Amino acid sequence: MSDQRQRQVDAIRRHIGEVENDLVDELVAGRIDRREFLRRGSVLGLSLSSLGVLAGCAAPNVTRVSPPQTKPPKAGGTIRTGIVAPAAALDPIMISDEGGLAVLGQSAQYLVWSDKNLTLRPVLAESWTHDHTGRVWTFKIRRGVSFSDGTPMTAEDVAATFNRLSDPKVGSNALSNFDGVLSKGNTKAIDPYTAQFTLDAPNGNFPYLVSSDNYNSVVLPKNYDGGWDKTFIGTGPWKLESFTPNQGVSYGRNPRYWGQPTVAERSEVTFYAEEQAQTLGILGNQVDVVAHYSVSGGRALITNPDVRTTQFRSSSHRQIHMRTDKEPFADKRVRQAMALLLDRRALVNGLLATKSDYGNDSPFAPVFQSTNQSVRQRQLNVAMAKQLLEAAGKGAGFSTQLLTLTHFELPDLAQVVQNDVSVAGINLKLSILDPGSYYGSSKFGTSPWLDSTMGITDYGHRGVPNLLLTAPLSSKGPWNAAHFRNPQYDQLVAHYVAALDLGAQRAAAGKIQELLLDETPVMFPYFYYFLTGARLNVSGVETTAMGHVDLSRAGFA
Amino acid sequence: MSSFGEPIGSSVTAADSPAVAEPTVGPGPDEAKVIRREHLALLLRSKTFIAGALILGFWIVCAIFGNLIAPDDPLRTNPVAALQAPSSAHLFGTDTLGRDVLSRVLVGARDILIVAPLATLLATAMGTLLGLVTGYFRGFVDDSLGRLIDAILAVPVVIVGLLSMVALGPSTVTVIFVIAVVFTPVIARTVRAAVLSEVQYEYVAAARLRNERAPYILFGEILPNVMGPVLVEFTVRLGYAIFTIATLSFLGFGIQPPAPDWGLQIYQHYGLISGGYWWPVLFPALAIASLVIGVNLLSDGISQAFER
Amino acid sequence: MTRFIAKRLGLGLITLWLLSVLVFFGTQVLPGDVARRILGPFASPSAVTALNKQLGTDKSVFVQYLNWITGLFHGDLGTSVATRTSVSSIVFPALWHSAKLAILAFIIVVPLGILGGVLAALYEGRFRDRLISVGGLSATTVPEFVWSVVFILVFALWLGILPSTATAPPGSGFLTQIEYLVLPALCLVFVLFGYIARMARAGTIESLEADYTRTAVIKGLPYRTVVRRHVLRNSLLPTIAVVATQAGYLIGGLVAIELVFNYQGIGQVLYRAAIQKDFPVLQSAVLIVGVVYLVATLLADLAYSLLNPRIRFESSS
Amino acid sequence: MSATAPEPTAVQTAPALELRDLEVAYRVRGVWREVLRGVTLSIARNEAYGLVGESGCGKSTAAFAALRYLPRNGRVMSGSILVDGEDLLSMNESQVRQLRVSKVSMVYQNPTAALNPSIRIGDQVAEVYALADGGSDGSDERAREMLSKVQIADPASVMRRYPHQLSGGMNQRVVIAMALATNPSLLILDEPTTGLDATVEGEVLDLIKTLREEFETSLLFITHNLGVMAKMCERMGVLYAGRLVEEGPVADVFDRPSHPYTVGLLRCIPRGGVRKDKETLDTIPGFLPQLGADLPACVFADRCGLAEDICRQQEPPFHRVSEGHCSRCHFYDRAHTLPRTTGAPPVLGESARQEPVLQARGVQKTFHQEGHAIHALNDVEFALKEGETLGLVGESGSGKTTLARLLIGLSPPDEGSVVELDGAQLAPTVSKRERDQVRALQIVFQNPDSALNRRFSIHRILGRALTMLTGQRGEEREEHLRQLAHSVRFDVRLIGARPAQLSGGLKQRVAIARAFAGDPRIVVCDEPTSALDVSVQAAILNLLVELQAKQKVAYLFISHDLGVVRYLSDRIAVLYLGRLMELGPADQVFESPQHPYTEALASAVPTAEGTERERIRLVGEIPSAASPPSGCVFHTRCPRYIGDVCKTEEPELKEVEPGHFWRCHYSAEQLRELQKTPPKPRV
Repeated sequence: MSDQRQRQVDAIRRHIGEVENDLVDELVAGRIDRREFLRRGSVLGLSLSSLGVLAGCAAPNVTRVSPPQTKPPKAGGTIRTGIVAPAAALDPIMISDEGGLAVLGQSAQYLVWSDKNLTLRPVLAESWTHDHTGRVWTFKIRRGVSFSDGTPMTAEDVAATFNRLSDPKVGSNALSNFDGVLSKGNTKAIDPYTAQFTLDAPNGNFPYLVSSDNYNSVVLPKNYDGGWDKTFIGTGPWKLESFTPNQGVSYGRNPRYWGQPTVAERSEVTFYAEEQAQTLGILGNQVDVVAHYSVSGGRALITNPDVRTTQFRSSSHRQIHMRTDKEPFADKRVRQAMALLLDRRALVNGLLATKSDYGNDSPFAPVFQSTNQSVRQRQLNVAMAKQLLEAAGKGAGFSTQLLTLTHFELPDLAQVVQNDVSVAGINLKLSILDPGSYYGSSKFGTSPWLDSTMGITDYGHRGVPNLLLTAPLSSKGPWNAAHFRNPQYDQLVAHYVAALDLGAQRAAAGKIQELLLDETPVMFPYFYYFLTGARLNVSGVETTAMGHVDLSRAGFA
Repeated sequence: MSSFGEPIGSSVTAADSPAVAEPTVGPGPDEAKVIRREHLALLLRSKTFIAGALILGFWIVCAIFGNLIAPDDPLRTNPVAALQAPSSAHLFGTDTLGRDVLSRVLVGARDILIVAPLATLLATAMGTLLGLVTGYFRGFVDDSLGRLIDAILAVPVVIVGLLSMVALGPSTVTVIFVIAVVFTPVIARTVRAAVLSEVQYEYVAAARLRNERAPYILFGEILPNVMGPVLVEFTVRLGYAIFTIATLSFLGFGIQPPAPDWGLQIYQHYGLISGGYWWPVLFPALAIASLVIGVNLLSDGISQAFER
Repeated sequence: MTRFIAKRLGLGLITLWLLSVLVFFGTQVLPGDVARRILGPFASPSAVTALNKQLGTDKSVFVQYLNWITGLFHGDLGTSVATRTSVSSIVFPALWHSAKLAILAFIIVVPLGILGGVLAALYEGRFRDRLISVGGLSATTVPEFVWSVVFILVFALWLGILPSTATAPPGSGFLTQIEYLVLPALCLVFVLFGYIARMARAGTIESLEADYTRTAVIKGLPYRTVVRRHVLRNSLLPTIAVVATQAGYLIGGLVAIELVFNYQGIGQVLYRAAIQKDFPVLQSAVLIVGVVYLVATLLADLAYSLLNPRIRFESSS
Repeated sequence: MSATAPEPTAVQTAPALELRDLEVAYRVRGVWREVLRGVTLSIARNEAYGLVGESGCGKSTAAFAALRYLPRNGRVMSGSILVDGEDLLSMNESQVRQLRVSKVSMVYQNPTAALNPSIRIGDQVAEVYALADGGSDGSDERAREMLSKVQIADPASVMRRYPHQLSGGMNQRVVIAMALATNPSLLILDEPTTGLDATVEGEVLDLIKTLREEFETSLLFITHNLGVMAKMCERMGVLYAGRLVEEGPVADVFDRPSHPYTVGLLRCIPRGGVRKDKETLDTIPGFLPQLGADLPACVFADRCGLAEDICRQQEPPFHRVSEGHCSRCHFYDRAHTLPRTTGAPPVLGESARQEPVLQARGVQKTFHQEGHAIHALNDVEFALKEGETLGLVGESGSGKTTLARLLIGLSPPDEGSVVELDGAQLAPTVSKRERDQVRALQIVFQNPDSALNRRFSIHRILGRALTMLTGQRGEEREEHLRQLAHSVRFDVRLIGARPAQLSGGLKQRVAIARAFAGDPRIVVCDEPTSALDVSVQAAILNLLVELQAKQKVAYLFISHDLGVVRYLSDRIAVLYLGRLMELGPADQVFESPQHPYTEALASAVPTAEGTERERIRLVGEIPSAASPPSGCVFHTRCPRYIGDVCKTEEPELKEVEPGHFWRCHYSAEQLRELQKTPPKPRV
């Protein structure tokens, strides 16, 4: 590498902190590849320019990922997009479903955008830094941004937004994310263009919590008080034209938008109650884009020549929990046996038409960079399963109920599981409820989900494994359907969350993965890909694993 | 009142008035058998009846011996072999979980052929009871029950089904219950009409004139005379029951997986036809259609025979 | 006559009241917690209780019923807990959608059905009759979603001549809307034909066998005239009533079709409301469907008695 | 009467109707059953030809064949039908239509059903003209004329009305108007007055008579009522089992019946004021053969008292008895010697007890319809002694049946009405009455088909009645059941049969047996024979008399047939608009002086002798019970109308002779005087 380049590098390395320098060393040593370096760097708040320079010192053997070459779309036209109908009121604070956040994302924006590679891109925040402990995070807010109603956006609005979200009385849907991380009133506007977060505990991944991954965290005017679905107020590229509940929204360009104007003239978003109908919609040319489709509902699209499918990994998955405190799963050998009986290959290749990663019975999806790849993948092994059952005194098999809900491929998964375990004489009785009945009150004792002996639950994508490690598995986890109580595990998770540098995170991850493989309170059969369909003449659609669909750059060839 | 008025007089020449003439049968107890035999003969001569019986018969056989006939285990999933087009290996192809569609269609007859008749039977029983009571005791009972029936009828069948299924949780038992509840009023109406015309007959008055109690008059005297309409109604309702059950399954509130129910199969796969995967949808659809048509042919044949 | 109408109206109201009770307490037994349903399974309990209080879903059932009814009397159908919009803003557009579909279907099926029924009656017992009545009945009892699926397969995907959804793009003209509604309407035609034909057939046969028809024939009237003037006049009366009773089914009974065609009709509203435990929508929507049904039947009765001198005069004299 | 009509002269042109060896069969449950077995008859122009016979003999079939209008399951097997000499069977559809338009038309019973309920009368009549001369505009005008021809007072308004708004009689006039509209050469009348009230029947018959003279139409008149036949026709034919067994001038046939069946028929009907204590009615043994049954050479042989082997071997030829009078019987010359089947009348000993079994005082019944009250019964009172028969006569709406249902407790009387059994007030409804009261007071309904549960065997029907009324069980009950069956002459071997398998007579016997199951004191007979053929009717009447003699049971006998009532009753009560008009010993009621209404009623009845007295025309329709006339309810139609007194004050029910009451302002003497001469028609 040239001296001049080396000088730049040193110059930067002198200004950045310890953690950042470790990262650079790892890169130079080739312990992480360039992509991961960029991702981590973005989290730590290194500016993209300096990241670019530093990335230059990556070990030569690292292959560079080049973005797919598609010629830019022509301006103008109306882009028609199909999404799953929002399940509930369009209130940014309350939204909890994919349809809702997809709509939210059209006209409102986040401080930070977490793209499909989980790399953070500055949006309303220009840059961010943290103190050495990782407790205090400071964000520089972009200048010259105004809401669609004309009022300029400042750090005041940012502070108001996050204090609102972290206020238990408001009962926002983001509370579960901020729980134990950010408390009400700890977000301050230092000056009109600087916002500061003081966390309850150190958190290396905090920027994800103010990014699109924490989808409720769109920046709203400080005086916002409900009624969003009348105005669709926000700082985004699109401006509301008309909204018909249960039917759809149409947008025009936002004349006050601070960034590049949208490629397409207008955007029409159509809600589909049934994924089946959505599939028919794009095939019948009723829409140009389906923001997100599942293999179960959209299999037709995968093979259809008129539709281009773009896919990327996500941490969306299914959890098959087994009550660790109750027969027949009290004995961990039984749980292991169950996991060994799962034919994951068949699931991935058949049920998910290969659009999926293998799950290894822990929340550490391949997509997370902290995931410890060295842990061996659990494979189908009927013989061992039978031995384990024998040893656990269940050689003759047993029978219990498998509970799940009518949601995408879950009923199918349930049937496959039922079928897979039957070889060991295990008889699962299926009970398939509608979502409302399945989750019930979501409180222990009054929720089929949390009380069932065995059940399959759908978990959406998360940018970081943190929540997935605590809520469903830690002793006090509110979603701990497996009733898994393991102090050692809780400890490991605490370490992992606190760990700031990747090495430490990987180390902790490894231990957690091993422990979960041994205990197997929950089976993670697969982490499926995020699939987006668009008609051939459409390009520039960007989606995130969270379910956001950015149409600002979308247009027709 | 009017019906107790002056001689109707028509009976004088009833025997040879040109509306289809009936013989005045002379004495001879065995005549009853003769009539019954003639009815039967008529049934067996009616093509619709035969056709219906054959179709229904076929499905009944499938329902009973399905697992023996079926080339494959209708429940054995094999995701890797999902959605294979019809071939010599799988005549009707395979579904999303790689199960043999033919086998599922054959065995699928079972659930519906158990649930539908049971439900219809229950509905017919309750409906007949209701119809008898409302038709015989007019006044308050009739009015109030009538209103209630109206109220129920005012809500579309599917919605009532939907609500009850959500409320009671989907299960075969619930399906039976729901269908029964939904059909009872309809049947009650028909029976009530029949009863209204029966109570005009003086044998009812005659019964009261020997101090018979209402229950005996209802079930002992009137019921046997309205069995004809009831039977026809039953067969017709059976068709609608299949319809409704299938619809409920299609909405995901009927018979539950992994049961190879036809409506369920369509529900699980209809989104796929657009992708050219028509076989997991078409064959169950045809199955439903054929069964329904079979039942209708049958009921049509029966009502024909009894009208003659 | 007025007596008659008043009586029917009175009864209708009682029925409505019963319906409201049935619906309300029926929906109350639906499992699942409203706020939880809105906030999703992963929302924090505190949020849930807060929302329940805000929605009033924590009050006793009876209080809720009273609130609802009083609301109805003030023309307020309540607020959807799912979309937080007024129920009327959801239900009435949907109602209009369903109505459009229903009307189109009726326009096609009623003449067809009556024609078929009369033909069947004229050829009673012959092949044509069997074909029409059995074929019709079968078409009726083959579930509409089976038809929808088949029609989409054929017309939308194989032939590609008709859209696969029923919702026309916003602001599209009359004809376009029709074009989008053709397929679902066709399904309805299949479902209704047999039913109407059956009634028309029964009525026609009855009056074909009546003495007055004999009189007409013996007068020496040409057969066509006998049928047109003497038979149909009486035979089609019952059919009217039947057609009307189908309104209830058409408005709200079409869940399956509306789902397959992604049509925002009242049926789909009901379906979603049921799934989402959106009580206000569910209750009001069901009630409105009930009203539609009762009004339709009332109108039918009126039409019937207006066209039928026997009733017209007895009630007046 | 035959003097009034032109004598059938040698037919110069072709006869109006001619049937030659006509054979017609119905296909019932897949089998062809013969209805007409080679009928040959011809009706000359301007001739009135009557066809009598009992159920299933094929009367109506013959009629409809003459229009080539058979039911879907009927077919002409052989023979020919000629109308004005044209062969009907060889015509094509349009020719047949033309024929129906111009030459033949028909009137049948139940006129209200015969008119289209949803078309105005005017249009229905006009239609015919429109048809006759290709839809000319004058048809309305001509319809009005025609309606006035059938003596409809206000044709204009009637034309604007619908059938259900007119009375049966009125509708029948309309039907007749339509039938005669195009001046047909042949008018077929199939039981045109069955089901109409006596007075109305009389009017319609008169009308037909006058019109046919005016229009010079030939009549084919079908009836089961010999009286009507005698009144209306010149020539008659007797049908039995699809065969014409006797034919000839009405007078001849009635005087010298030359076929055993005809003889039997004539003996069956109570004539010349015979009474139950004088002689029993003769009956015809056996049953009417069922449709298409195999019959011996002489179809009547099986039931004939004169039958010998020859009757079964060779079919009797059509013997000529006298000019135009033929009989299909080997022994036509001694047909009248047919032995009687029934013996001397039973002895009806006067009952010792004088105090009445049943006592009714001030009986009222009010129905409420759509707000306004209808007084179906008004202050009715009578007493019934043990073993006596009270005949109850009156026209529709007079309240006969209401009274019956009220006595047996099927519908409760108004408050204050008194009905006593052996001096004990009876509860208003049967369910509240003692078992002994219930069993003491029973009824025989008009129509056994309706009165017997068609699903049950006779055994069950009677058995159940015994169990409920007498509380008997097991063998005791079986024994009693056999006696019961025997007492009504019901063959015990048929005990397992169901009603549908029995003939009307047998069914009525069962109904009677059921009424007698609990040894009743009083049996209400509501038109028990009006649904039956005359031969069967006779048997039933005899049975009733016999049972009365045996068991000292009292009858309340309701009938519209005055002949029957007179035969059976000791006393007679006449009802009009729910009021008792006259009540007295049978003979006195039938002889002058009688209440004007009774007078009119009696005069309206055609008798088989044909020797009827001048019929008294009653003007207008029976008023509706909803708004009865002021004063004497009969004043609007009374032929002996006095004046305002009748309008203003309602006469008391006064005793004019010992045991003879009536409700009229006239005294017995006045009426006796008046009734020497027929009243002059009121306008």
